[in-house]
Amino acid sequence: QDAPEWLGGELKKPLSETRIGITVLYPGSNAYQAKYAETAEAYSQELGIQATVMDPQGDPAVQFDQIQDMASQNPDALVVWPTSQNALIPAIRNASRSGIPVITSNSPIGEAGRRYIVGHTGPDDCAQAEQAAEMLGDALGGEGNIVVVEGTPGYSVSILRKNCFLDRLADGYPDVNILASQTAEWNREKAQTVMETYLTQFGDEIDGVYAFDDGMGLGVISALQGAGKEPGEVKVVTCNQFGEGWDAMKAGWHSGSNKQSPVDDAILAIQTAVKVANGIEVPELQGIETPKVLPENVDEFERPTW
Amino acid sequence: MEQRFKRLLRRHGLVVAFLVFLAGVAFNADAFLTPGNILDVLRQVSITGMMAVGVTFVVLTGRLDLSVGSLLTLLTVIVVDQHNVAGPFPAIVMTLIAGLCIGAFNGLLVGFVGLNALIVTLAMLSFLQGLVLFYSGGSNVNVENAQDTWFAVFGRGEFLGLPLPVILFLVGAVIAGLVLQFTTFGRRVYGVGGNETASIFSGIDARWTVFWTYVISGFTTGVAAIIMGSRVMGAQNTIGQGYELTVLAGVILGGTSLLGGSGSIWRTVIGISMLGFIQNGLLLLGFPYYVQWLVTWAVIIVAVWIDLGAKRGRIFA
Amino acid sequence: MSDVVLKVKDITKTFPGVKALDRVSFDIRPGEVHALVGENGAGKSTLMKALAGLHRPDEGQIFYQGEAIEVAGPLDARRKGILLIHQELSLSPELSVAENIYLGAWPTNRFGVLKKRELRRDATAALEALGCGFGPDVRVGSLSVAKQQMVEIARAEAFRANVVIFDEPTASLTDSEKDQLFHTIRGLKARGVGIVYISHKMDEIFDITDRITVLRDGQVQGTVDTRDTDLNQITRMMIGRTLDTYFVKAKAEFGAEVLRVEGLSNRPLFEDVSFSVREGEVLGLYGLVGAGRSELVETIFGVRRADAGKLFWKEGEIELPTPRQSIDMGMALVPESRKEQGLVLMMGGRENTSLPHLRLFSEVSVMNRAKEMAVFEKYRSALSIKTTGPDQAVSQLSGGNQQKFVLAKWLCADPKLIILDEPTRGIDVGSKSAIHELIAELAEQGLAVIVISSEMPEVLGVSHRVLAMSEGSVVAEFEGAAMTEEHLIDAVSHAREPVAAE
Amino acid sequence: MSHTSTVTTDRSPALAALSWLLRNHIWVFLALTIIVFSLASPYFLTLNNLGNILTQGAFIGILAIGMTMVMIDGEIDLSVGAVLALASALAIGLQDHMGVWPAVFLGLMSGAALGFLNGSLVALSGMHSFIVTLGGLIGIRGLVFVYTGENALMVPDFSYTEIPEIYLGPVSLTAIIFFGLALLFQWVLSSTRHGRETYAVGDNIEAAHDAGINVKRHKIINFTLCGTLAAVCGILLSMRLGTAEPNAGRIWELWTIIAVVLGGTRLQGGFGSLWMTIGGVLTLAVLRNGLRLLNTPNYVELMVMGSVLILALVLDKILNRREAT
Ligand SMILES: Nc1ncnc2c1ncn2[C@@H]1O[C@H](COP(=O)(O)OP(=O)(O)OP(=O)(O)O)[C@@H](O)[C@H]1O
Ligand SMILES: Nc1ncnc2c1ncn2[C@@H]1O[C@H](COP(=O)(O)OP(=O)(O)OP(=O)(O)O)[C@@H](O)[C@H]1O
Ligand SMILES: [Mg+2]
Ligand SMILES: [Mg+2]
Repeated sequence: QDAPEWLGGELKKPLSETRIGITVLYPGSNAYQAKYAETAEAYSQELGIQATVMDPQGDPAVQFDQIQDMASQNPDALVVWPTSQNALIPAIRNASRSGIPVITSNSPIGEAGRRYIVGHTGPDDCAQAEQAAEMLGDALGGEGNIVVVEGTPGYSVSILRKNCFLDRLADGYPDVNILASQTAEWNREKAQTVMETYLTQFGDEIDGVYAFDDGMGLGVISALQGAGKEPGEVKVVTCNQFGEGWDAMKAGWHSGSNKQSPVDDAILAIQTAVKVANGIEVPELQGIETPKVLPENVDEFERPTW
Repeated sequence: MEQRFKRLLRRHGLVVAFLVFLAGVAFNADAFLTPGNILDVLRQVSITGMMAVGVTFVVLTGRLDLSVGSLLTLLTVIVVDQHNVAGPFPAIVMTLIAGLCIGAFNGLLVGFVGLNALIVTLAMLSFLQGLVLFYSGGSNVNVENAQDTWFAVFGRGEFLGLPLPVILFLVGAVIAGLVLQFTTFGRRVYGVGGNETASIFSGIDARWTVFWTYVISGFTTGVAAIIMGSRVMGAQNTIGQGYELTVLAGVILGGTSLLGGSGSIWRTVIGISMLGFIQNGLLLLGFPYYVQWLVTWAVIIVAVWIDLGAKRGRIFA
Repeated sequence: MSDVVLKVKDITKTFPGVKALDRVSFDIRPGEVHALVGENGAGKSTLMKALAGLHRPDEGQIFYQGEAIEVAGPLDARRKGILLIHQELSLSPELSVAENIYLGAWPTNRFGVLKKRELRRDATAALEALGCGFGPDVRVGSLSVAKQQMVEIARAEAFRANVVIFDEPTASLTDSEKDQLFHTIRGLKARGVGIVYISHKMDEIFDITDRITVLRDGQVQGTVDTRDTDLNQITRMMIGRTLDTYFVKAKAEFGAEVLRVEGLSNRPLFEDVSFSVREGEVLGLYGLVGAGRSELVETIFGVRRADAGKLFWKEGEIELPTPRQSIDMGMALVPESRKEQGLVLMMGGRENTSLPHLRLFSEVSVMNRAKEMAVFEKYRSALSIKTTGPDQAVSQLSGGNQQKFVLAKWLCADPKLIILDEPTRGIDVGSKSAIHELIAELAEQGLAVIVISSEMPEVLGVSHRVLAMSEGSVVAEFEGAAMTEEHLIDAVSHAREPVAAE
Repeated sequence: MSHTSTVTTDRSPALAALSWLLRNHIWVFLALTIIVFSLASPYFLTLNNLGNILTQGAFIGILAIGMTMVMIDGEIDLSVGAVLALASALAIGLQDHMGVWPAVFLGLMSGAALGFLNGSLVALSGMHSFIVTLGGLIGIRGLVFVYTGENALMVPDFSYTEIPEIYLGPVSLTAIIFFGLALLFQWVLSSTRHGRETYAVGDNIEAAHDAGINVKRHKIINFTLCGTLAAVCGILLSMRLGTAEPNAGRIWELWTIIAVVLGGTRLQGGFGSLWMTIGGVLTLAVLRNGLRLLNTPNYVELMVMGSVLILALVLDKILNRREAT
C-alpha cells in the first residue's frame, strides 16, 4: 500500500492493520467535542485504519480505565485528550512502559507526564484565553468593568482559560476591573441565569463579559437581549467560536472570539498517531491555528459547522 | 399569643425559615428584593419548578423520579431539533407526546411491573442519556430562525408584565394543586402514598394511580423542556444534567415526605423558589459557587429538620 | 422471697393531650397470673411499657423485689428480669431463632465478636425448657405466628425473668396454640414467675388468671381475686354498666340470594370452595388461624386473583371482579388488619370514609366536600366515634374508634353484602357487643353478612349458618340446632388430623 | 413487619441447588456476561484484562462495601462520591506539609468525620438519609473546592503512584484491598455483634430498639464506616491518578447503588451480604470493560447499562415471586 503524502515516511504495515485508540474529553458536552469525535471517526474510516473512539464522560478515573483497557489490546498508538492535566500521567506512563506510543491531543498534560508521550497536537487554550483578554481589553478601550462566566471548575480547560486570561488582563489592561466571576458549568441555560443575576446586581455598570466558551456566550447574549440591551452595548468575548456565535457576531452582539477547528484538531491528531505507529519521528508540539475572530474580520471566516 | 406563634411555627416553620433567609439577604444586597430580580428568579425557577410540580405527584405516592433531568435534556433536544425540521407547533406536540410516552414507560415499570422506583428511574437516567447522544449524534442543536419564531414566547414572552414562563409555572402549579386537593385523582394519590394496601382494599387501582403520576411527571418535564428550549433557543447534550437532584431537593425542601402521603404543591413551589432565591441571593452577595453548595447543604438540612421537628413537636428524634 | 415481686406506686404518664396513666398502683406476686383489663385506650399497654422501660413515667415509683428501681431501657428491664411480650411481635424475621432470643444481648468477647457456640447452646437450652419443636438456627421469618411467639417466650427462660408480661398474646393464635401457650404460662407460674396477662377475651381471663386489675381512663378501678368475681362485675368496672346479652342474633328472615360461590380456588391458599349467602342472613366463617378464610374473602372481593371458580351475584354469573367492581356492585370488605389494610392512617376520618366511594362523593371527578362532611357527621354520631374533627388523623385515635371508621367507610354506600374479617379482634367487650348489635341490625335491614371469626362463641352467637374451614377447604356446614361448639371443633380438628399425622 | 415465606424444610439436593441459584442469581448473571464477552472479544479473557477488571471494579467495590452496610440498615448514602474526592484531595494536598502517611491518615479521618456527621444528622434529626446525604452530595463537593481552590492537586513525588503497583499475578494491590475489605466486613456482618445488629436494625427497627440496641449509635457507626471506606477509595484513587481531581467520584454514588442493588441487597434493609455485593460489583465492572473492548459507542454503553439494570430488577422480581409462593 502507498503511504499517504502527509506521512513523510514508509508504512511499516498496511493502514488496514493499524490500530489506534482515541479517548476524547466529553463528546456529549459541547459541539466542538462532538465534531471532534465525529471527525476522528470519519477520518479513520477514510484512512481505513482500525480506530476506537471513546468517551470518558469527563471523568478522569474512567479515562484512566479506558487507557488501561486499550493498552491491554496492544494498539499501535494511543490518542488521549486528557480530562485532567495530571491524573492520567500514571496511566500514560504504564502504557508507554509497555511500549505503546501515546500522543495527547487538544489539551496538554502536566509537565511530569511529558516524558511519557511522543508528542502533543492541538490548540493552545492558554493562548486563546490571552487572545480573549486582548480582544476584550481592546474592545473596551482599555478600561471598564467586566464580569466572567466560567466553565465547570476543576477541569484543565477551565483552569487555563481562567488563569491565562486573568494574567494577560492584569499585565496589559490594568484599568479593566473584574466585578464578579461565577461558574455556569458550560451550560447555556445556567450562563443565562448567571448573567441575569449580574445584570440585576450591577445593572449598567457592566461594560464587558468574558465567557469561557461560545455556548455560554450565547446564554449571556440571551440575557442581554432579555434585559433590553442594544447590540454592542455590552462587549461579549469568548473563546472558541461556534456557528451561532458567528451569527451573533454578524448581528453585532459579539465582540470577539477565536476560530478553532475541531476538524483540523482531530485530523492532525490522527495523522500524528499514524506517524508514530509507523515509527516516524514527530515534533514534540504541533499546534493548530486559533486566529482571533473579530467583528471586523468575521466575514473572512466560514461559518463554523459546529 | 405565644401559643399562636408556636402553632404558626409548627404548621409553617418552613415558610418562617424562608422569610428569615430572605430578610437576611435583602439586608445585605439591595438589588435582592426588587421586582425585577424577583421576576428573574421566578423565571429561572420556572423550569425546575414545572418539573417539580410533576415530580411532587410521584413523591406523594411514595416513589421517586430521578430520570427527569435526562428526560429534560432529551426533550429539549427534541423540541429544538424538531422546531427546525417541522416547525414550532409540531415540535411542541411531539415533545409533549415524547414526555408522556417516557413517563408512561416509567409508570409501567414502577406501577404495573412493581419494580423499585429509585433503581428504575436511575436506569432510565442512564438510558435516556444514551438516547440523547444517539439522537443528536453528540452535537448541539440550535433554533435556526431564532429571531422570528413565535416559539420564543415560552421562554422570553411576557403577559401583563409577567414573564410567560413564570405564568406557565404558576398556572401549572395551581392546576396541579387543585387536582391534588379537590379531585378524586388527588385523593387516590394521597391514598396510595399514605397506605397502598388500604387503598387497594378500597377499590383504588394503585397501579394506575402510580402510572398516571409518572405520566404527569413526564408531561411537566415536557413543558419544562419547551420553556428551556425557548429560553435558550438551543440545546446541549448536558443541558438537564443534575436537574433531577435540584428538583428533588426542591420537593423535599417543601416538606413533601419521601415516604409518600403527605405534602402539597404549594409547598413544592415554596421549596423550589427557596432554592432559586438562595442561589440568586448568594450570587448577588458575590459568594463563589462552592459557598452556594455549602449553603444549599446547610439549608436543606436545617429547613427539613425544622419542618420535621415542628411537626414532631421535638427537635431530636 | 417477698410476697410481691414487682410493685408500682402512683405512676402517672401523660401524652400530649391524653393522661394515659393517672396515679396507677399495682403489684405482682411471684407465681401468680395477674390480669389487666380495660377498654381500648384505658392505658394497659402504656403501663406495661413503663415497666419494660419503653416509656419513662412522669411520676411514680417502681419497686422490684423490694427495692425502688429505675428502668433505664428495655434491655435493662430484660436484664433485671422483666420481660414484655408485645401485642405486635418484636422480632427480626431475617435473623435466626437463637439470635432473636438474645436480641441485643448476644454473648460476645471483648471485641464484639459473637460467641456463636455459646449463643446456640444457651438458646437450645431455653427452647428445650419450653418444649419448642424447632431448633435455634431456623430463620424466624419462616416460622408461624405461634412459633414466633414461642421465640419471644423463650426469652423468659433465657433471661431468667421474674416477671413476664403478655400483651394480648392470643390475638392471632389457634385454639390448640392457645392451649399450648397456657401450658407454657402455667409452667412459668409453677416456677414462681409473676405474670401479667392482658386480654380482651374474658373466657381466657377467667380460665388462667388469679387476680384481675381493671383500668379505666388511666385509673385503677380496683383489683379483685378471680375466684371471687364474675363477668358482670368486671364489665361494670370496665365500662360502668353491665352487658345483659352478649350476643344478639338477627331475625331469620331471608330474602333472595346475593352471592353464590362455586368451586373457587386460589391454590395453595384454598381450593374448591362453594357456598351462598342470602339477604338478611348472617353467614359465619369459622376456622383456625391460617385456614385460608381471609384469603378466600379477599379473593371474592378481588384483591387476590382466583385461579378457578365461578361467582354469581344476585343469581347472575359474573366475571371474577376487581375490588372496584365489587364495591360498585355493592360488596364491602372490612379487612382483618385495620392499620395495614383498613385505613390510611395519616388521613382524617372524613377522607378515610369516602376513600372507597370517590365517585359517589364527586361530580365529574371533583370532590364534593359538603357531601363528605354530611356523611362524616352522620356516622360520627351513629357509631358514636370519639374524634376531635373530620381531619384529625385516624392514627391518633384508639383502636376501637379506628375500627368504627373502617365500618363507616363501608356502610356509607349502602352495600348489599358486607364481609367482616375478624371485626372484634383486639376490641374491648363494650365495643364488641356494639359491633354484634350492629351486625344484627344490618342483617335485619336486609344486607347479606359474612362474618369471619376465630372465636367460637362469637361465630355461633351472631350467625344463622356457619361454614367450617380447615386447610383451605370448607369441611362442614351447620345450621340451626346443629350449630354447637362440639360440632365445630369436631369438623375442624377431624379435617386436620390426617395432615397432622403426615 | 412480619414477612411470610415458605417454611424451610428438607428438600432434594436439586431443589436446594435451584434455591441457592435463585438467591444468588447475580453469580449466574456474571457468568453469562463473562461468557458473552469472551466469545465477542479476543482480548477479554486475557490475564491482563481480567486483572484490569478487578482493579477497575475495586473502586466502586470499596464504596459498595460501605453502601451495603448502610443499605442493610435500611438507609442510603449519596455522599460517597464527594467524600472520596475530599479524602483524595487531603491525602495529596497535605503531603507537602506533613509527609505521605500522615496525609493519607488525615484523608481517612476526613471520610470518617463526614460519615460520622451524616450518621449523626440521620440519627439525631430523624430525617431520611436520602435527604441528609443528598445535601452532603452537594455540600461536601463544595468543601472539596474550598480546599483545592478548583485546581487538581498533584503529588509532589510520583513514587506515591507506585504504591498500589504491587501485583499478585495479575491482581493489583487495589483489588486485593477490595477483596480483603469485603471479606473482613462480611465477617463483621456475620460474626460480630455490630454486624448482627445491622441486620436487626434494618429488619425491624422497633424490635431492635426494644431489645436495647442503641439504634442511633449503631447507625452512626455504619455511616462512619461508609465514609471511611469512601475515603479509602479516594486515597487509592489518588494513588492511581497521582492527582486529586476536585471532580473525582461524580455520580459514582449511582454506580455504587447500582452495584449493590444488582447484587440483590434489599433497599428497604434487613437483607443482603457482601458476597452478593461482590457479585454485583464484578458484573458491573465486566459489563463496562466488555463494552469498551467491543468498541461500542458511548450511547450504547449508557443504554445497555440502563437496560441491564432494569432487566436485573425484572429477573429479581420474577425469581423472588417464584420463591415466595
Ligand atoms: N406514643 C403515644 N403517643 C400519644 N398517645 C399515646 C401513645 N401511646 C398511647 N397513647 C394514648 O394513651 C392511651 C392509652 O393507650 P394504650 O395503648 O395504653 O391503651 P390500651 O389499654 O393498651 O388499649 P388497647 O386495648 O386498645 O390496646 C390512649 O388514649 C392512646 O391514644
Ligand atoms: N403456618 C403458617 N406459617 C406462616 N405464616 C402463616 C401460617 N399460617 C398463616 N400464616 C399467615 O398468617 C396470615 C393469616 O392467615 P390466613 O389469612 O390464611 O388465615 P385465616 O383463616 O384468614 O385466619 P385469620 O384471619 O384468623 O388469621 C396469612 O398472611 C398467612 O400467610
Ligand atoms: Mg394495648
Ligand atoms: Mg385471616
